[in-house]
Amino acid sequence: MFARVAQEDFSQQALYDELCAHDQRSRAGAIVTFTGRVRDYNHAGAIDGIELEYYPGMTEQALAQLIDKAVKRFSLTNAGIVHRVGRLANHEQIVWVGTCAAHRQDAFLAASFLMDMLKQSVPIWKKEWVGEQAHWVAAKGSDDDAAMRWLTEDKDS
Amino acid sequence: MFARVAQEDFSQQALYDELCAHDQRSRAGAIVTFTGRVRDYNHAGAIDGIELEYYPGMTEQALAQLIDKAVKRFSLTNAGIVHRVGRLANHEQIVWVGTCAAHRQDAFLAASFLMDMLKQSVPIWKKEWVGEQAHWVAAKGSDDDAAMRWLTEDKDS
Amino acid sequence: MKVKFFAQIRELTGCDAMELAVPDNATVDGVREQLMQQGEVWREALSANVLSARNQTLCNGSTAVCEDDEIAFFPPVTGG
Amino acid sequence: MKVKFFAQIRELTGCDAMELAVPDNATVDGVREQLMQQGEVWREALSANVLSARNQTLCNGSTAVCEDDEIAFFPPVTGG
Repeated sequence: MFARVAQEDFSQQALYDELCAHDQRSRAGAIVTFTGRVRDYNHAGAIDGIELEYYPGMTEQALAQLIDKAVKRFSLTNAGIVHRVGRLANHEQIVWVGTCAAHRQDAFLAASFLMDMLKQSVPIWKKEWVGEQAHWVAAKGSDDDAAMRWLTEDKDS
Repeated sequence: MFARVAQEDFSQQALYDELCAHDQRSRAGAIVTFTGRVRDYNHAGAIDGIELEYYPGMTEQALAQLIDKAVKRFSLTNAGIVHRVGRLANHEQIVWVGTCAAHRQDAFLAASFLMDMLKQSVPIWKKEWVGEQAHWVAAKGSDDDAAMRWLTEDKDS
Repeated sequence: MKVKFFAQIRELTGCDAMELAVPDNATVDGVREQLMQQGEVWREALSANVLSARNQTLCNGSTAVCEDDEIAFFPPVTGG
Repeated sequence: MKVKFFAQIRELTGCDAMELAVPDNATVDGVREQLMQQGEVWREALSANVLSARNQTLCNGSTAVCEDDEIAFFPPVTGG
């Protein structure tokens, strides 16, 4: 399992290899990866990249706890997450999530879960640049709803 | 978009790069990949690899149609699929699916859809080897159920 | 017409493809019935849960076929 | 105690961290109230939808705090 905050870009192949090399039983039948990239627009028009602020110490810890939770909840054989911070240009990679499981449904659900919960519980804040101006992005209700889906299931069980 | 049948192994990085290079608008915010590998066991115990038979011509066509359907249904900016055939050892890569979309939910749903439908509608047949003996794998009811989820939604809409 | 067989059906019958003459107004089920006349092993191979394709597209038993078609019979698929 | 601020709150107040003396039996809401006394800009920054963490774990307003704690205030998160 790994959970990292990084300034520098990451390699798809290196992360995939790291995920599979530490797969608990080397027998995962299913591997899902999610990659988030900077979109070149927002609801109002074109943007010129973003900037991500984080809380050193707490952010790493929150990512690690999230991975731990996903591994237990979905019986994963491994999982990893890397989130970049700092200034990122349009189309750059922001976040990578990888999950290994015996069966595909668990791997898909766990990767969705990680992204939904990340967007609600990990201390990272996004600014969007337009020319020389930067504006903080407001939290989205749809992200709360996505996370609520998992939290509600928790209560039911 | 790409849909291929291959004897040889595939590279995660090469397929990811191919997917993103041909991304319609180069602006996909979300990329999901699924990789299926040979498990070293089945319900009865250990196995020694698998063998995949296909229908040259029809298999490629079925994969291409599936990709086309997923792109339309989930507003993808690109998608690809590669399925290996022939004899594969335990832990080898079998299948790769990749989806690009503006938003993560579409990318996740489309990748799930592709795998569920592939397991129901693409002419590929699997044998499992145990020592010198090989047995054809029976189609799973759970795979039918997974595909039915999408087909039922089709009818509703 | 060309008829192809895959997986268990190919193995049981020992045949991966054959040329078959079919009557006018034949259907996929008619072709299947005709093949099953060829012997016990054919009956066994084609009486189970069998899918069919006409010209490389999935079809059902009532689909009409003609001399130029490529028809295939195979078990439920198990890829992925 | 150490208090940290992030994102909009950090920018509005021009402060990323400070040392603060708090009374016995203080809570996170008490700390926030105390900070808001520092002026209009503090009131504005901390009266909106603000999350808090005690020793790098999310907490709510009624959480008790002590001198050795690290408390943080920040807006709803927007990573991913």
